[in-house]
Amino acid sequence: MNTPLLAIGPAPLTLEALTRALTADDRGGTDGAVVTFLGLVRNHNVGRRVLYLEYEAYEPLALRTFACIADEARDRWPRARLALHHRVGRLEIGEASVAIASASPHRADAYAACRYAIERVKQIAPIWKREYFEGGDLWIEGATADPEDEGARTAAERAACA
Amino acid sequence: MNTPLLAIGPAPLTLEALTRALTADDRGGTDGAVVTFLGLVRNHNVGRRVLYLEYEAYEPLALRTFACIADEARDRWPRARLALHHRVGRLEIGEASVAIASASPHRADAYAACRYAIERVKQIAPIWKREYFEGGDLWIEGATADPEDEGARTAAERAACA
Amino acid sequence: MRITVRLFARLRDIAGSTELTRDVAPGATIGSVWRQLAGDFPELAPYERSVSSAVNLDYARMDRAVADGDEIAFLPPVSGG
Amino acid sequence: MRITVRLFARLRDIAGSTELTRDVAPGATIGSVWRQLAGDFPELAPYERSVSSAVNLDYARMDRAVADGDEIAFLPPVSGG
Repeated sequence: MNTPLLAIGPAPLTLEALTRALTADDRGGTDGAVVTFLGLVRNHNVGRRVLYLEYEAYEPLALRTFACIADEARDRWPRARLALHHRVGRLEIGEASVAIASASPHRADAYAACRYAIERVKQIAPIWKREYFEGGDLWIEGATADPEDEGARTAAERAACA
Repeated sequence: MNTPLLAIGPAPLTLEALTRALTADDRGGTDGAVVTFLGLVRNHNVGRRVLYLEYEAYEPLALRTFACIADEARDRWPRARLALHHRVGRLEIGEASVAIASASPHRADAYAACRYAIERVKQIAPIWKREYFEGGDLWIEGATADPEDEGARTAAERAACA
Repeated sequence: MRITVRLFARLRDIAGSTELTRDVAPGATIGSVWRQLAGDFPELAPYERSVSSAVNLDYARMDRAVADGDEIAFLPPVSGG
Repeated sequence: MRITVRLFARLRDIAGSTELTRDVAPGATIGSVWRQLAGDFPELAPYERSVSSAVNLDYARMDRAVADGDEIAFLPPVSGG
């Protein structure tokens, strides 16, 4: 089965599929480091007992946004490669909502690109979560999505320790 | 099968086993982030064409050193938990020599603890690689192992962006 | 000109539908489409300063002119990851 | 007193064995064991400044006294990961 590097959809996420997609690219054996990130659904959020989440996305724009994030990361860390999968639909506590993998000859770039990617997903990917908690539900609203906001991009680079 | 959090031995490493060992601990659903690191055997090293590596370890001291690294990380990032597996024996190009996973309620701690751990492994774990390259072989010798060297420990924290 | 408007998350809940069709005058911008929409659904008004927009799968600014057949999306602050 | 000395990686290659048994006098330290060993295997001498040592599975300094039955390990600079 051929796993795409960038994906969004309802299927459960696995690190194995993601890293396989990424390292299949590296027939030459130049990668020395693979860093992955999994975002999991937590059972608490700002004092609320969370029951489950529902993720919704503008899927075709989300995919384009992932490609834009991968391009940004390649500009900044040219030898690092990224894979990025996001899930939509109902997710239970402990399930993964997002999986990111980054491979590079050296670990510093792999860590940085992987961290940068999750920061950018949270800033600009057209994805929303609705939290169902004990006593109600609400849409979580974080950042105003603006890919051209240099301040946000720089903050993502800072988080990546770059 | 019960996977230990800390291990060293000849068996191939898989992220899935490592993260399962780690997240099995989290019955409460408090983890929001899992970060993993895989170190892979590269086909080149400082201009030499590498054929394969042989890893050797003082295994019981290596396991104690992993426990010490996990303690250090817990002191610094109390909510992050670590799993750390290192392989020994002959490793081919592209195979994983070390696998680390860190889980935490928030991603900053998970990234930092995971990065800190690999820096510390390279500084103080009693493990050696012998490189077999085109034209010969040699033992790679890096850092003098000294767990009490505060300068090295601080450098590892800096690399972890802490 | 006829355009399609797509709404997501809470904006969709407020408007009660994921997709609307709107007739707009020549010279219309994303901003004028938004204000027309906020006139129809006053609960949208508080999103004036935080909403993002996209045209035909590209993020776009509010002063961008719209063309016949465009798909305009209004996106509340995002919370992926 | 009788101790066991364990050697790894290139140190083992130089000495030609992973484990040696040594009789040492009372008052011996890890450092004196090392110097005795470097006398037997002169190629070890360049490691004087870079070698680490452990006693009974704990890292230890060169001035640490050794006791009967100790397992002393000499570790060249490490390269795990």
